[in-house]
Amino acid sequence: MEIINSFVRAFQLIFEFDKGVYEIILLSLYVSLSSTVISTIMGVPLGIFLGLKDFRGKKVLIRIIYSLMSTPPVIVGLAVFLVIARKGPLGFLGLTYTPPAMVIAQVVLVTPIVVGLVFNNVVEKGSNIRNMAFTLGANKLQTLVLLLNELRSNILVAVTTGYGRAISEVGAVMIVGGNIRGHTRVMTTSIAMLRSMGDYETAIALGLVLLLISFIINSIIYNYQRARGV
Amino acid sequence: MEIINSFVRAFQLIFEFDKGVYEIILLSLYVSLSSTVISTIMGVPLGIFLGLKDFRGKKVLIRIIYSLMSTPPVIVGLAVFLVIARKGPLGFLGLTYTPPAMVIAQVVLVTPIVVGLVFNNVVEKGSNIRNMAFTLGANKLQTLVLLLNELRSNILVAVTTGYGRAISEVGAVMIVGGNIRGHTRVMTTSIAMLRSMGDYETAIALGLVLLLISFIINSIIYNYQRARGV
Amino acid sequence: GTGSSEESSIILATTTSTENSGLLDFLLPIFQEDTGIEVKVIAVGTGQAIKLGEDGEADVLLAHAKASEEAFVAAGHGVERFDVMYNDFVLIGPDSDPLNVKGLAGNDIVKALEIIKNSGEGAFISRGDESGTHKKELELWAELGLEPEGEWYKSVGAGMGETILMAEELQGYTLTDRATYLSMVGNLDSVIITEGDTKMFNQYGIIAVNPDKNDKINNEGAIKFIEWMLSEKGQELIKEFGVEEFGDSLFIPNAK
Amino acid sequence: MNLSILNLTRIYNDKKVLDLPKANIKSGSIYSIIGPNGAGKSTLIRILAGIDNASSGKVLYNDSVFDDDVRKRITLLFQKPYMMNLNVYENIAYPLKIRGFSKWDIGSRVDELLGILDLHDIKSQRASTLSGGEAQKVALARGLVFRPELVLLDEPTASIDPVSTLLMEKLVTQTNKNYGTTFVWVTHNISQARRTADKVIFMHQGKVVESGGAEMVLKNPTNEITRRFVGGDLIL
Amino acid sequence: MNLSILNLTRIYNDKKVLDLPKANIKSGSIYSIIGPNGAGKSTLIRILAGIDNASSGKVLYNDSVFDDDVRKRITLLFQKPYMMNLNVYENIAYPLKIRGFSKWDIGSRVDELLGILDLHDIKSQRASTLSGGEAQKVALARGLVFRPELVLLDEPTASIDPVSTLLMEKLVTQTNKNYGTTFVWVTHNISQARRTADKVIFMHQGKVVESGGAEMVLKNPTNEITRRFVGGDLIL
Ligand SMILES: Nc1ncnc2c1ncn2[C@@H]1O[C@H](COP(=O)(O)OP(=O)(O)OP(=O)(O)O)[C@@H](O)[C@H]1O
Ligand SMILES: Nc1ncnc2c1ncn2[C@@H]1O[C@H](COP(=O)(O)OP(=O)(O)OP(=O)(O)O)[C@@H](O)[C@H]1O
Ligand SMILES: [Mg+2]
Ligand SMILES: [Mg+2]
Repeated sequence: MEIINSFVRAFQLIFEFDKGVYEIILLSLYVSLSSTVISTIMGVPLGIFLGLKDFRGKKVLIRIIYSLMSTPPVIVGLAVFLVIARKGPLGFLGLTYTPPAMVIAQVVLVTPIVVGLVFNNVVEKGSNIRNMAFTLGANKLQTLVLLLNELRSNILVAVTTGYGRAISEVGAVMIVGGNIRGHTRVMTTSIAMLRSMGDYETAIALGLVLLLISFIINSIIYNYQRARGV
Repeated sequence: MEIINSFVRAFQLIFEFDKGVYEIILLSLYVSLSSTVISTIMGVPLGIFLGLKDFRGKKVLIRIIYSLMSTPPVIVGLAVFLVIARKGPLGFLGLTYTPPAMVIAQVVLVTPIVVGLVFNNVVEKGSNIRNMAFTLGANKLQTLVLLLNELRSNILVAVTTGYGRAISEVGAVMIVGGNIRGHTRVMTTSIAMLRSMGDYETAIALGLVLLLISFIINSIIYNYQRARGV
Repeated sequence: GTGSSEESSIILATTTSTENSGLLDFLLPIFQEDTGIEVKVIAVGTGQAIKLGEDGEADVLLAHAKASEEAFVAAGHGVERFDVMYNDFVLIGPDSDPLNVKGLAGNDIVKALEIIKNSGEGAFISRGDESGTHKKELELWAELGLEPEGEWYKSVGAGMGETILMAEELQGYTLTDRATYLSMVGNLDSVIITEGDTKMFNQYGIIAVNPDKNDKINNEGAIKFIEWMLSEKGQELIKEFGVEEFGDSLFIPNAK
Repeated sequence: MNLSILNLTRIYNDKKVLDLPKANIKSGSIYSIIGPNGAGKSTLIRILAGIDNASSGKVLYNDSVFDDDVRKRITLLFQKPYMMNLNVYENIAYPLKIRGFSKWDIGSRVDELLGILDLHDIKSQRASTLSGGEAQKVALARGLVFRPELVLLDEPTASIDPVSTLLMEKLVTQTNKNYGTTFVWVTHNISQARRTADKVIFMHQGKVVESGGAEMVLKNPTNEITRRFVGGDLIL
Repeated sequence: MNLSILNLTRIYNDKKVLDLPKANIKSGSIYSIIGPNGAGKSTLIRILAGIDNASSGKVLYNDSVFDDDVRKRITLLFQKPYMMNLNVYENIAYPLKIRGFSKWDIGSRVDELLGILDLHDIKSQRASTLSGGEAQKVALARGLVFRPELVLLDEPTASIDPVSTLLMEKLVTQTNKNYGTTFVWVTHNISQARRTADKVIFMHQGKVVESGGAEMVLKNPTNEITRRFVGGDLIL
């Protein structure tokens, strides 16, 4: 029953055009998509590099990255907080309780996931592609572009997984963002707050809105991907 | 500095043999490993099945699974709570605020991750393996065993990613477990609680212990895997 | 009724202040020794604590939002509400007190809030989560006859501890119960700016959840717990708590 | 095993890559399927093996439709064989293992094949590190070890050196003689067809353009396209 | 492009799969490398192409060590070619595209090769769906389209039908004649070596056991093993 009410409430929330809710949804998307994009830009090349190059200490590095995939968001939030806090080394930037801080924290959280998953796919299929590019005369950049193209369905899964982590986590954004109404309140922090206020219905409704958005984003990405013939 | 202190504190925590901390660590491991094992048992065959079979509505199902990878733990916790609550449909089982409830919530959270990642690998490499098994006369079960064996490094990454989610999430276990000291308090809920009390040092120390454990578990798994020659 | 396996334990839904301050850690082992009943503590926001009571997910509530608690009993969710103890709210802020609130307002909390509001550069951090503390804060603004809104007023929707930490980081002011503040004081630079106003009285009540809600509720245990808390021994222990560490009681027992 | 093929087609996008109104495979014979690249040879034998679906039509195996029982008596050697992440010995032993053979039986059968195909030196090597030709030899051994009634071969000697090619051909003809195994063998090597086949099927653009006794098709092709293929200067 | 090979070895685990004290490849010639499966042929040409590392020794390319400049003038056709997830035309055009050729130049060069290899019908087909032989043809076109000075071929006609095999051989000999391209061609097809090669290198167990003019090695092999390979009854 509570669940059914929540569905009804979810649609109300969407069609109600409640400005507050829309702001929250938009900020959520802004923060998670920004951090996913940044993590992708940093993590995909790193994953490819690790997948193709051999060097001393690589094995340990890989295990560290896999371990970082299990870092609790609260810890990431805390670590980032201590760095950007008023008394921290980057305190002069005044980043605490701002959306950029939330993006930074999520980047720290999501990048290991992207690196770890991309790495694994590159180990398997990357060397064939790299060797082909190598023998056809491609330079480093061209090889990278080719790898991105050929592995795009794998990269997409890695990025989707990372995005899933970003949009759904609450621990990190809560600490560095502070859930300030009208400033840094996002869907997950709202959900946590509503929950702690005992308003399960609206909490679940917001959760459903979030899932709906994820579904739409996934559908867009996979349609685009299929249109390119994968 | 705070970070350095935390490292010191982390080692103290480990060697201090504080019974309370050990209980918390053990319960964390018990809950996350149980839920990962259950998610693996359910999710791996499902991912393999989805990767090999074609049926109507499969595409939508896949997108739903990818979307479920982005479900906020708080929502999963809440949904599970409403089902197992005293007045919920499974209330008679008396599961609220018990470790089994935490396992259930994490299974709901982790299974889509395992299914989604396994699915993707099976789509790519599964049909070659399946075809070979098919032509050599393997039955369904033997084919499944073979797929598990041949794809074990991919499955391992999927399971590691799922485990990473389980051990690090706080939203779901907090709601269904309640962070009851001596009963359902785990590392992440302790960390969240310590953090909200401003005790950053112990919070980070516990976080480091958690990462160390993840690192050890990863190393064991990957050594085992390498011993089998992958 | 109660299942035999549940007889030895009850679920207490309470606000974070009672758990984080260490009061329950102090009391509950003694209670268990006396009665054999184990108390499982779910420390959540006041809103959720009351919701857990309404849904029959907890056996007994210990909260500090008198109006909501009375409404809870009036609606039949609880049996009866008893006063247990009180502490008080304090306004905390940066050590430097840049707005000189302390100097200008003395112990007048309403005046203090007015100064913060009018300064144009101060920051007030509100819990914004409909907790007991938040409701108290709204009462005080209502007395000033104004709606707190604007850049200076940050509604953070968080627990007490987190709100204090944010005030500390933002060099702002916030209203907190004394127990939570004292339990965190070692990790803080913020100091008490305003205290002692009679308006800042913070009453805790205890209520047994209506056992008719479902057959899992351990009403017997809940009643034993309430009786114990209200007993001379319970009240004495509450008074004792904190004296050693902070030099003064954190909670003042006042059962009738 | 007798096969009868009826109205079999396979369509990709809008391209009909296979179109066989009627064809038969007679038990106990060795068939060579030859024809240009893209003629539909692999497509045909993949459908016969049950790992690809026809767009229409049907195939009967000893008058029965494809089922699990039929499947276990057939095997297919792929153009690009998949090697399990095990060593060579274990790869070859696999079909026997899943059929519950004893360790001793497995050992003797596998050793026999290792000997015939000259694979003893690499029997403990991880199969994924094999050279191209080595992998094809292992795949042949793995396919024959459980003595299927029908063996479908997709260019099994494409990367095999001449000496080993003869070994493999001998293994196939011997197996055919000893156990009455039916072989359907896709090859681009006309001399190989000559050496091994009882019957030859020539395919072109999805159709069978000529078929019959090996002597007849290879020596006196009636069809123009076949002639171009098997004509003197093309016996490579 | 002249190659000089000095003390080249490759060791896997404890097995020396390649061991060449000294060898030379002369610019403008076509070399056939023949020898049994596992002889180290693929290993050798992968090292020459720079995609595998020797365990010891070195190779000089026109007296220079392998560097980016050398690399861009060499290509290698793999035993199992990788096809990009693009169509056939785009696969062949790729090496020109990354070299910044104009659309028009790309079009004319690619079309020419599509014509020579009879690939026009499938030029818009996604390369991952090609038949085994079609993929090898496309890989050859892709390797030659940018006119490298040295082309290393690893059994490029293994899955090719006889008619197309002749087309490909002709393309190689023509390219050699027109542009002076050096070819090092691994094959198991002795007649193919006879038809195309200026020089033949015979490998066995990682070593060169015989090499020299094609006529000489193939007609009058001095070595016993070579004789077994190229002897009359083995011209398959
Ligand atoms: N998925 C696909 N989509 C489109 N066309 C396909 C697909 N798969 C195969 N084809 C086409 O079907 C035709 C027949 O392919 P098949 O693999 O059966 O040829 P083949 O006779 O085995 O050729 P080869 O001798 O080169 O192995 C080829 O032209 C191929 O390009
Ligand atoms: N990673 C590896 N580990 C162990 N042995 C290997 C590895 N890679 C190759 N080899 C071995 O090295 C030897 C030479 O392999 P190579 O691929 O060069 O042979 P080849 O002459 O090309 O054979 P083919 O004609 O079958 O293609 C083979 O015996 C092979 O099994
Ligand atoms: Mg084929
Ligand atoms: Mg080779």
